[in-house]
Amino acid sequence: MDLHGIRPERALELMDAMLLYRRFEEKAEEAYAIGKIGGFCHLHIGQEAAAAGSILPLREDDYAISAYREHTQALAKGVPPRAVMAELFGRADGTSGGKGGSMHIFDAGRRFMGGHGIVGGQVPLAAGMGWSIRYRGGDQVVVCFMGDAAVNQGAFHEALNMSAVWDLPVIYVVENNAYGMGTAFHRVSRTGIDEKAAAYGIPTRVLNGQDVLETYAAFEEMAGTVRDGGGPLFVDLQTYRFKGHSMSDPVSGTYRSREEVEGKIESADPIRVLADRLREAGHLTQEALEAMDARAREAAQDAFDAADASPAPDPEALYRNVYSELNPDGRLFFDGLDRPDFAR
Amino acid sequence: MDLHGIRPERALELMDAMLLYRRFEEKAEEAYAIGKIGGFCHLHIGQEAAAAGSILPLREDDYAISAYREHTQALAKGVPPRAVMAELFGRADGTSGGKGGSMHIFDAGRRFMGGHGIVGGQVPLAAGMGWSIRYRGGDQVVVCFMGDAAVNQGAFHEALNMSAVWDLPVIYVVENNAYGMGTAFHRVSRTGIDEKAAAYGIPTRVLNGQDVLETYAAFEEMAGTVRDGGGPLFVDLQTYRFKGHSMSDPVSGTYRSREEVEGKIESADPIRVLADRLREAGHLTQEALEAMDARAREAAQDAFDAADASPAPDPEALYRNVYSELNPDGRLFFDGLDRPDFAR
Amino acid sequence: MAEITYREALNQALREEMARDESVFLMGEEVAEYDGAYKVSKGLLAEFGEQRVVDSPISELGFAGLGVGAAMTGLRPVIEFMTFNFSILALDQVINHAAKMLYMSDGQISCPIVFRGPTGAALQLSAQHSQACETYYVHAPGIKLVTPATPADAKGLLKAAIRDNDPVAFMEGELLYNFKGEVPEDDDFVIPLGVADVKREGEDVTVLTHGKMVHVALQAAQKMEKDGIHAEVVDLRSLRPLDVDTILASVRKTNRVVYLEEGWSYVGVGAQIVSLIQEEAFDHLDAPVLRVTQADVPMPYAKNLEQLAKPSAQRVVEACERVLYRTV
Amino acid sequence: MAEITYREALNQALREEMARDESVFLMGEEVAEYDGAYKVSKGLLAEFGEQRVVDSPISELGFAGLGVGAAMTGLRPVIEFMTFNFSILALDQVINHAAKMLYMSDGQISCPIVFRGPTGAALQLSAQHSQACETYYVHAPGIKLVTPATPADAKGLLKAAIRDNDPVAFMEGELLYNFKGEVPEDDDFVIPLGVADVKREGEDVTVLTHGKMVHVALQAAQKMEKDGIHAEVVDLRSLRPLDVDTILASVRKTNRVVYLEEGWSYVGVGAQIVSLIQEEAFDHLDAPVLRVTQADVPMPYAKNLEQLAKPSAQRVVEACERVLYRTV
Ligand SMILES: Cc1ncc(C[n+]2csc(CCOP(=O)(O)OP(=O)(O)O)c2C)c(N)n1
Ligand SMILES: Cc1ncc(C[n+]2csc(CCOP(=O)(O)OP(=O)(O)O)c2C)c(N)n1
Ligand SMILES: [Mg+2]
Ligand SMILES: [Mg+2]
Repeated sequence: MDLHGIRPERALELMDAMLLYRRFEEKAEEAYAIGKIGGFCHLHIGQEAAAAGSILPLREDDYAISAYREHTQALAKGVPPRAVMAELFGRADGTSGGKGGSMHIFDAGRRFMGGHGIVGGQVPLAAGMGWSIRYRGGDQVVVCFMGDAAVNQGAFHEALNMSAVWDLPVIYVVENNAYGMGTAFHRVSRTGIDEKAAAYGIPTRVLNGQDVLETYAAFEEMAGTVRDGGGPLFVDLQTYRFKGHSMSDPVSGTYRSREEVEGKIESADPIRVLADRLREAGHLTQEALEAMDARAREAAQDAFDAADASPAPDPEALYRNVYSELNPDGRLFFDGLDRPDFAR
Repeated sequence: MDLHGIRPERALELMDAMLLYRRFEEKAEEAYAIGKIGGFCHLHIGQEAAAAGSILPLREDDYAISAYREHTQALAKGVPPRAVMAELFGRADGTSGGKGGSMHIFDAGRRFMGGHGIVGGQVPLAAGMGWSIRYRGGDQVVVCFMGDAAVNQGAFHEALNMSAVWDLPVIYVVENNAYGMGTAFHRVSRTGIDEKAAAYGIPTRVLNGQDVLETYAAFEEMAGTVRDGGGPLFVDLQTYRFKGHSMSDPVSGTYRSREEVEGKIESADPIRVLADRLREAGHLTQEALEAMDARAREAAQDAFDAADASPAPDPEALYRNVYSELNPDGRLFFDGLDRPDFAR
Repeated sequence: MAEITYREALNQALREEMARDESVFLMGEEVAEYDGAYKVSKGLLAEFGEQRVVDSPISELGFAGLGVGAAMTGLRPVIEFMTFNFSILALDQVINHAAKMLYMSDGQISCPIVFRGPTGAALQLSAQHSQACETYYVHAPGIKLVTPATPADAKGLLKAAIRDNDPVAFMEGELLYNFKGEVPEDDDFVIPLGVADVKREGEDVTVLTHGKMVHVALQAAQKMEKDGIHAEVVDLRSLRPLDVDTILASVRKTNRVVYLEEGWSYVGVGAQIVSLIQEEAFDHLDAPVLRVTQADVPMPYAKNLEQLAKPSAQRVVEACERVLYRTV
Repeated sequence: MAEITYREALNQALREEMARDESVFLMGEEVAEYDGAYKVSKGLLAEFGEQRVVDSPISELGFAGLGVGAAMTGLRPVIEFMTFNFSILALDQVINHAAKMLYMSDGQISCPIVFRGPTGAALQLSAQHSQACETYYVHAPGIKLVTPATPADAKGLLKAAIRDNDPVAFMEGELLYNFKGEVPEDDDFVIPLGVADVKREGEDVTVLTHGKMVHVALQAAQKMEKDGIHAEVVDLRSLRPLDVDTILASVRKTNRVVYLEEGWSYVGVGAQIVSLIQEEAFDHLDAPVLRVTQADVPMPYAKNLEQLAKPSAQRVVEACERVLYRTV
């Protein structure tokens, strides 16, 4: 029984990862409902395979960067669930000490480079990270995630063109969940995502993003190609969003029917897809799966509890890290407000 | 002897037009050298066939819009040489009363919509003009000119995508002269201009822009297709700039050799190309050609004289047409300067 | 008069102007099938069809420019930015194209276009989604800027903006959409651009402000009332054209002024108004004009930090006390 | 000391900093093979190679963003905008990304990047090529803004900007590139950001200004000298950080102030400085602070109109006479 050449132990790790992402996001949903999380909160439920399959094949020193639907990608890059959840709560122990929130998860040490809220804005940034790698003669890879709607931003095109011209080591991944908010992609493009890199001569692959094994195997191979100097790659990673665009948006409505969503959840839940495969292959029993899931739920609950126990940021943090240093010679702040000494 | 199915009389009109453009631009060059024209001045010398072949097939109520290398395109759309030259001189009788200058020739009545200085900026504007036509159910066509370097601007991609999605009646024409200032196109793109509309599913044609007959025949046909609701088209119109990027830039240098330029002038001068064709076909004698050229020189000289005789703009024009009306209730200008009554 | 929300007022203005003038259309992200990210365009697709209520791709620069081109050829586009934060991507088309077209063509080509959407902060949307964009839109001549604070102003000013022959930036507020108020039912209820509105009369101190901060100013005025301070609240409503007469009249009356705005201080709108006041009413000022603005930091996500960063009625009161030399 | 042009001073600063620090590279349109549209990068390609001196496509938003991404990962990009007029296209990457990255990541990721090029008008370049862009770059916190007026300042400040750990907008002037002046040869000649320079001492009136207008201010001061008016000319040099002490010291000395700037008045830099002065030195002002700016119109092409639109020494003199109540 073929697992795309992936060892059963590794496949089980992928299952662990996806279960964690699912339970983590469900916790976030719960926390949002009771007001522990504010602002916009975009869940990745349904797209877990896209995160696990693309990031787990990477090296620690590879970079990942994304848009605002990035909680699970941060987890995949090794950011502790407690730190991510605390950031969603806006607490001192969050990845950005509570300053960034759901859309701006950063962990420089683990090379998770955010967490960006302007659609398409992260794409040129990723090209710049690829530029740094090439500039230093390194062999790291950058994986840049974006949604399908981002390909209609000029920044995407300018960045892909430069990446091709300069052979930058970046894998551009469109998490193609077929909708940008309430707009079906086919309503805002005459062609498919897979044609969007054609003008730059960047090799393109279409993958079933609900099949974590297919995705993992493909990214393992692509990371190798890019690492060996193959230049940029482009991926149409086909997936589906099971929840609303953000916590404040409906799951279905005029733009997609309840039937459509339920059908997808039936047929294309990445966790169920993998579970079935592993069961058929005899690598997973129902009991084992339940035990794994129990651990995932514990981890999510632990993240929730830790976040909830974390204090609000120190008011003094308000003026910290606007600038790297406070200028000795001139004034930097002009709001006329009293400031903690360090920021005078 | 085939003239791409174009009647000899029409072919001779194309010759008349190109001679006028050539002599007009040479006059501008002369005027710039003696300080009658200031600022940036981008000549179209060498690219005359691109203007004549693409615009003369159009109807009066079709629109043309361009970048800053647009003098001859304005002439092609019927703007009087005197008015264009006066604008280059910054005089009251110029198309914009001297306010626009070389980069901003406008003639709304003749539907020449500028004259724009931000590379790629005119492309979304053209889409909007196509939108207006479709909105009103008209059958006009918009021809939008840009340089090869403009395809690296995000605005180009965003506009082409929307044009395809909404079937806008626009012909996007890249005057591909192989260089953006001192940068050869192949240094800033891995693919050719002809691949730049692929991501939008817009039909693309590659034309020899030095052959006015080929260009004219193709645009006559394309305008018909677009008029009949065929949606947008894209053209890689291959041409060559015989002069420097602007009057302040060298004709050749590190970025292209003198030999290259001279070779092109030898082999691909659109006027010579057409003259040879007409002579072989027995439609043109040397005498006739010289007579036509003499008329073109006269027209250019006449434009120069008229422009030179035109007064500088009235100082009161400074505050005119910043806004359509002067607001009766509030203040619009904040410079604290004395203003003519109309602008108080 | 009927009491309706700010959202409904905008919706009425759009509906009435689209019914009145065939050349008006609405384009933006999610404005049609989704009824607008904030439901401002609710029902318009059903009423006017997809030719006139148009969902755009996420291409701010592109669809802003498309709108400008449509305006150059005689239509009256209303371009909705889901929020003005994203419109920074479109600024070249606004400033270098829309605002300059009439001048570069010396009057041949006008741009009757409205760019509208919410500006400024809502609740915990963090640094990239909480920006007040007035400064970016009002610095360059050739464009007008309107910032309604109430449902009536929203309706009357949007109708005026759509009928205006120049580009108009029309800045709303996410936190205002549910705000209710009395709005005249008259189909031709139009509020001319460039007329400020004294939202509250007072003689001791003038609080000048615009947009959603008007409500913060009114809260502050109420607080002060308890201490016997009678604050006048002047809502500029439109920042360009600017109702200088009303501003100066209030300054001459109270001789003490505070400018309250939502955004950053450095070259904020308040800086311009202060500069104008001290130039034109220097001898009428008994104290420096103080400004209450956002803290000079990108907007933080955490609730407590966001509250510290935003202007508050309390800070307005303190500023007023300072210009009244009442502080101990 | 050697007398060199402003262009050469910038070139030296780039060369020295690139030699000093491997992580510094220069990217922009025409900077390499063409030696820069204004020849600022002359010879750098030959010296440092195409990895560190890079011709970009005409993709302002893209290469500005690429620079930010490179800075986020430890390099020190110098991004040249052929002129800042075109950088409006890149503003989202500057304001929403570069300026906010350190804050959104709470100090994890800094952006040591310089955005440089000419700002403001040259000669007859018309509306889209003559814009002074200070306001767009200085409104948002998280970025610094420097505007050198002389070769020495250009060199010392560019070296400081490149060594700075925050994003710095560095605005030059086409009309300054050929301007000559004395420049220290010292390899470590660095002028700290946030230190203004009194370019001329005087006690009667203060002309505050920045960038190329410094020279207009000095001409005006000379003219006034003839009438016995001793004007002080203070060059702010950097607008953020801002040397408030030097500004206030001069105000306290002369009690009369004019702000001169190249760009538009509405929320121009001058508005902010005026607001600050009247707030912090109210009792030291004997007259309102007046401003001399570009006429409030898009820049016209015609020579006579352009001259009317630009600030002139004569207008500075008139403004000074008004604050001195010398006008008849
Ligand atoms: C430039 C910009 N425009 C608009 C928005 C508002 N917005 C946030 S997410 C979104 C839809 C993006 O869809 P997609 O790229 O497919 O990502 P998905 O949400 O499906 O993961 C929009 C319009 C934004 N954040 N940035
Ligand atoms: C957005 C923008 N960036 C840079 C410039 C400066 N510039 C003017 S023309 C030009 C080269 C354009 O080349 P191309 O598009 O091929 O047109 P061509 O000059 O060859 O006709 C550049 C870089 C500009 N005007 N606008
Ligand atoms: Mg999507
Ligand atoms: Mg070219």
